[in-house]
Amino acid sequence: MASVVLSDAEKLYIIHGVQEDLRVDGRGCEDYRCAEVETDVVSNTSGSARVKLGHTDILVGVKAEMGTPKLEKPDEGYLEFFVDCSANATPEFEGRGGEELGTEIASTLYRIFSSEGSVDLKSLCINPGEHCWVLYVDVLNDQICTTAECFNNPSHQFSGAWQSLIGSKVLVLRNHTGTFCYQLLECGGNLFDAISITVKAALFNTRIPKVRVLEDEEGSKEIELSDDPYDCIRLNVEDVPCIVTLNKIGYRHVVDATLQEEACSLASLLIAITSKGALTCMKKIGKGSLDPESIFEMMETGKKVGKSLHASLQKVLDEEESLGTTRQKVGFLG
Amino acid sequence: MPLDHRRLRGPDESQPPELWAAQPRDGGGGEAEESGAAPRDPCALRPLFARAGLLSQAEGSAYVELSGGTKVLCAAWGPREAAEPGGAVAAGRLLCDFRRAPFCARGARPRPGGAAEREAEREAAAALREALEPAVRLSRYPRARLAVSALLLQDGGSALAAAISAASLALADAGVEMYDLAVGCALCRPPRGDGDGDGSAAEPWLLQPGEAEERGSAARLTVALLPALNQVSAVLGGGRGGEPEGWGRALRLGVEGCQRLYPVLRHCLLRAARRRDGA
Amino acid sequence: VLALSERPAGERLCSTEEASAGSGTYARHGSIFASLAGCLQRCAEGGGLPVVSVVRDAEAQLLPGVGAVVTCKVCSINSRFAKVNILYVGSTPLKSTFRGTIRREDIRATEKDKVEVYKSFRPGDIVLAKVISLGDAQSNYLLSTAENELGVVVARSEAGVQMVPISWCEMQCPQTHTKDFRKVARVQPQFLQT
Amino acid sequence: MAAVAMRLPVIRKAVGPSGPRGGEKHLVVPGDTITTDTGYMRGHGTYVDEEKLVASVAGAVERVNKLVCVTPLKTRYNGEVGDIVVGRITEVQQKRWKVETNSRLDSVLLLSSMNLPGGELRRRSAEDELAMRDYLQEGDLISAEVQSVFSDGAVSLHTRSLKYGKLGQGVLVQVSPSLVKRQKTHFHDLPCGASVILGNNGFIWIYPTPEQKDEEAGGFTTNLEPVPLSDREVISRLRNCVVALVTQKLMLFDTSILYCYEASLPHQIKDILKPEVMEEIVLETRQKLLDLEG
Amino acid sequence: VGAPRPQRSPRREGPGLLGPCCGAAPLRTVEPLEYYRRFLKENCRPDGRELGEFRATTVNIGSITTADGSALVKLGNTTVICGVKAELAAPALDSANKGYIVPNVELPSLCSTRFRSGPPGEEAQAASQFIADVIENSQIIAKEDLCIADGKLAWVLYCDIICLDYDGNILDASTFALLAALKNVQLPSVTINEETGLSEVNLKQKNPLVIRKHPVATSFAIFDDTLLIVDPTAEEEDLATGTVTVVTDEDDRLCSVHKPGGSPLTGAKLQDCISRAITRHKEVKKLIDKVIKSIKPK
Repeated sequence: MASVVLSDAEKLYIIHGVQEDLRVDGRGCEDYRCAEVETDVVSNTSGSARVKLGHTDILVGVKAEMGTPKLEKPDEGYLEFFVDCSANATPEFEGRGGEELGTEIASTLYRIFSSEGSVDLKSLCINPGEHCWVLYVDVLNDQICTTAECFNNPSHQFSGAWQSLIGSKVLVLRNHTGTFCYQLLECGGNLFDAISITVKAALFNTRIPKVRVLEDEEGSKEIELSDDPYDCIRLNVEDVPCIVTLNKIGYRHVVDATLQEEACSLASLLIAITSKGALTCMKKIGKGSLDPESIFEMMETGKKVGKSLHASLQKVLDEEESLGTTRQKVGFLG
Repeated sequence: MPLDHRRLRGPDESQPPELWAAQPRDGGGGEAEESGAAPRDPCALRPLFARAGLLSQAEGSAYVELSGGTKVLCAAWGPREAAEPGGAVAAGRLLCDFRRAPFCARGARPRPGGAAEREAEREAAAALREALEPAVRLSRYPRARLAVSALLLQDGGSALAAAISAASLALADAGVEMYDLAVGCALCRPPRGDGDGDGSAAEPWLLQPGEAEERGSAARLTVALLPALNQVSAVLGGGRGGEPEGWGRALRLGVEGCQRLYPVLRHCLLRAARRRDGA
Repeated sequence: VLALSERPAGERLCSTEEASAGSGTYARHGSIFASLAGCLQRCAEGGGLPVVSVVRDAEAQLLPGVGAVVTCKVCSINSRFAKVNILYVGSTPLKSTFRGTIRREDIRATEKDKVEVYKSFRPGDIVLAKVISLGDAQSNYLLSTAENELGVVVARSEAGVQMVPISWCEMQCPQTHTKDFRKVARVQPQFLQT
Repeated sequence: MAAVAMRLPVIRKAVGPSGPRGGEKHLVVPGDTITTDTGYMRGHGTYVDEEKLVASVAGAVERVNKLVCVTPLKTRYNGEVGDIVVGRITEVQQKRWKVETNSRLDSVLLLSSMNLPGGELRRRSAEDELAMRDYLQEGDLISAEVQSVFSDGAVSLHTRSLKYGKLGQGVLVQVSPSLVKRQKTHFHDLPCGASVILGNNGFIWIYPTPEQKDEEAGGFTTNLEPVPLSDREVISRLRNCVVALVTQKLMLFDTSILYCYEASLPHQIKDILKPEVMEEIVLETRQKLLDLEG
Repeated sequence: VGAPRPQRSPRREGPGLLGPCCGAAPLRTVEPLEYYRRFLKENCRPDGRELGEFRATTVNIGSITTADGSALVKLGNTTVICGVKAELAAPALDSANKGYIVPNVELPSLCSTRFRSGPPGEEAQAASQFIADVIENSQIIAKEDLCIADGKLAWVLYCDIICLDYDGNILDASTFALLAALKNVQLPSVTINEETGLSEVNLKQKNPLVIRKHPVATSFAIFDDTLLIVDPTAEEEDLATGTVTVVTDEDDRLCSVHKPGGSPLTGAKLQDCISRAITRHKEVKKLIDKVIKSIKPK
């Protein structure tokens, strides 16, 4: 996990603050930072979203491609996750550490979003055993991506979909140099929650073209794509969960921890909660242990916070949709 | 897929005979009937057999077997010089490795070294480290690394939980200073026949499910407990959504299960210590 | 010293008011717990609280700590330091070696600026040394031989014969009678065996 | 009560980096020709190409007599002798500590450049060398002064004054060094009830005002008593004000921080970070500063 | 189940010159080769064995129920497990009437500190190749027996041999484990449905494999270019100047001689190895027959 090194006194200050329900940035233990959500930010994807949570900045793109269903589940489509924790976001991501974190997040996402009853995988099936939609979900952790060198760094690998996007960023940079003159060297924290919110928003935004299966006399099947680009199916994201990470700090726990707070937490509990308050996944992370009673408390908080998280997210998504094309896009450089 | 030159490869494709079984549906159904015929006590623990100190090359070792077939062997190595001096000086590092024998599961033999297999092993190794780290006094081993290797010989259900118990026994057997043993216990929630699980109070969680129960479950949970300190060192679970209260009950049941398993592990360690002293 | 029954790691032994935590134990929430599986010992000294500790007879796992006397083998030397492999901590063999460094200024207690590494150690020598620091991110264990009892205990001449110390800074080959410089340890009587 | 606020992003214009007497800056990007007049001397951030002086970094052109430099708009910290910095120990080495000060290269603090516990001035012994981690260890924060700058730009620090030394409880905010205004003193006990150290390197340290002056700095025993809630509120508010100011690119100095603090008082601490609130209070601050200029 | 040899209780102490040579470090860690030579001079080994003595050998069959056949072999401390999984595949084009046997030896990090986790290292690859050669040369199973329908369907026997405790001589232990596991294999009967052309498997009806030959490996370590010691431990293998492995079958025929480099061996010495291997074969065969018999009755 990306982390910062703090002095003992700084940690103590944070821990005492949590005890008094006043965190360093003035929040209470159960407050989220102000989040900004925008969808449809990358044009060449089936769906995309960008979420800024404090300084944690996540961009998710979903691409629907046709594939063959998995052997054990012939009547379902599936999701694939790719997480790029670029070294630009935090130096900790450099080298193998980033790769490891990337696969860890990807496997957690897989566990959460592919679990039964999250996304209706059956709706992704085109014809059983032969064709289905595969949703490739690319997660790009895009903190602090405003320096020219980071785009030109050949060692930095972006997955294919982002390549064009990077080019446009460099252009923007060239034209409005003045707008990027400062950089707040502060890192975000709470990667899991932010990613899950973005994934949900991107799935909400995803539009899959409608297809028809045509069968001729010999029984061979042909797939016909609808000509109308607006003729598409959308996913029902009602049961798609969001992750709420509860960091145990001192004797209490906080939600949406900053990187500094994460450094003070020995153990945290990651909970996936649906909008109805059902828990679909939980996992302890960190070097420390938790006493059973505090886990119960954390689950309660997680449910409560998770529900309002879903409510706020849905509100923003609906608001954005109602504004339609009248709203000016900010995009990923705003 | 890149060719693996380091292993002898058979034909490109092969299928387990179960796939071609005369009445595949029937075979599966018969099994379900078997487990369904005698509804088991959900709180029953499968007998656990544990033995520590049986390997010669490892500094500490343990073997845990759950009746029903799960067999895990673990080896532990005490402090060694950390490979890279640049790492944290203040505390030691715990390295975990988890391997699944190619013949450990029913059905198709996974290709060793295949991407899916590597991913599964990596995830299990990470879970093992999460569960053990709080139990080990790493601050006592500055500049050093401790290593644990687990090998799953046969997966009869609750494998990760058994591996956690075995690994903590192996560490204790190696003389590594620990705050407590980490005891693992698994649970699963069978799918409900009528209507989907809405998390009502009656929802039964089964302690230490067998392989068949695990395969058909709607949700699974693995808990690890440090019994003397009453601290939970690992919670890992997922599946079909349920009320947090339901999961809370499962957690309570799992913690209780760990506590019930603790005396067995404790006894096993003492026996090993006595054997060692006697030798 | 009173040996009681064996205890596994994690078992609560007593409260911190009754005793203080010794080796193989730790204190938490006012209680003392075992951190090793082994024999419980309670040792009362003077008027203070008795010390409880858990002792493992069989091959206890040791790490070289600051102040420990270690036996090591010299791997390489240069003008600034000698690199060694630590083989023993006290009289306990290590399961795997740890790397250590004896810097030039830590070879001897007096006339530090006149010390020359190659007149003190040669690769292959067996050296008794004391751990002075666990080192930092770049270096490993820092060792010192700046005591009379510390230094080379076994060295071979070019003829491959074990040499005999003839002074605190010289050793002689019994076969060829050539003399070689070493920082020789004053070997305690109990080790005097040939 | 759990509070989750989500919103759509809105394009916002920065209130503006132009300080009280800012005036229009001559901004260039790499490759821009600054001048074709050969009478100028080539300074930092420029190069000569076919008798033209060309910018090699994006930033503002500065002229000192004949010397032309481009000060990068976004930069790491370039140390100058006498600067006050706040830094974090990243490594304990033999006879020195490595310190992260947001420079391009790690800064160093030599064992000989610091006051030993108790402010003793004596020769450093071998014991001191082995006990270095007891004085300062990885992660510790210090305030220090730049003693010298090496030819490669690396900075050597010293803490040989009771003002400097290990920092205790408080909050660090990291900002761009170009937003910290150079002043006579960078240590301020603000009247609102907390103190700040405005490091020239952009590390801003906000901490409770110590009761006894000389004990806090330079000492090695840090006060680990819980900071009272009232002090915490002030510190958190100050922190958010600093974040608001730098987000809107206003220069940081005691008065700007204080004005911003006053402007923020009608809002709850956590609300300061909301974009519209930030904008509002920073505008107010700027107005006050302009009024002050008169 | 097994037939351990009577363990020689109190460990024989070495020749009386093993006092501490320096400070606290005894000879064994500082000068291990010298330490061994002093034993070998007295015609014995530090673990109390004579030079030609094997370690206690035990075998346990069928303990892994998820495999179609399995065996656990212990040779002193050295422990090896072999699990056989049978799957169905189309035969290779150039040998339409043959099935496959795919042996793989794994030396996981669990069995010794000398191995890292990750893909098989050199030693594991060499051991896999050795086992593959033994299978090929000894004709332990006729691959034709594994064919179900010519050119259409055949059995693949994946034989995964995993070392659990590495204390030398894994080739002997692996060969033995493979043989014992193959003897334990029960394959379901497969028929090809004439009408549909599809294969049908009857999991209820199972048949054992036909084991044509019983190859047994016997390994020797060569000390100081001349001295042969049998069934070396890991420490002995490290100090030895070479090793040689001889594989024979029940007809006293030589299946394989494996001598990976090291010091040269005279013809007479090799002959000596072969005759000792033949003797060893009889012991091992007796043990395996006894074990098979003991589990048959049920």
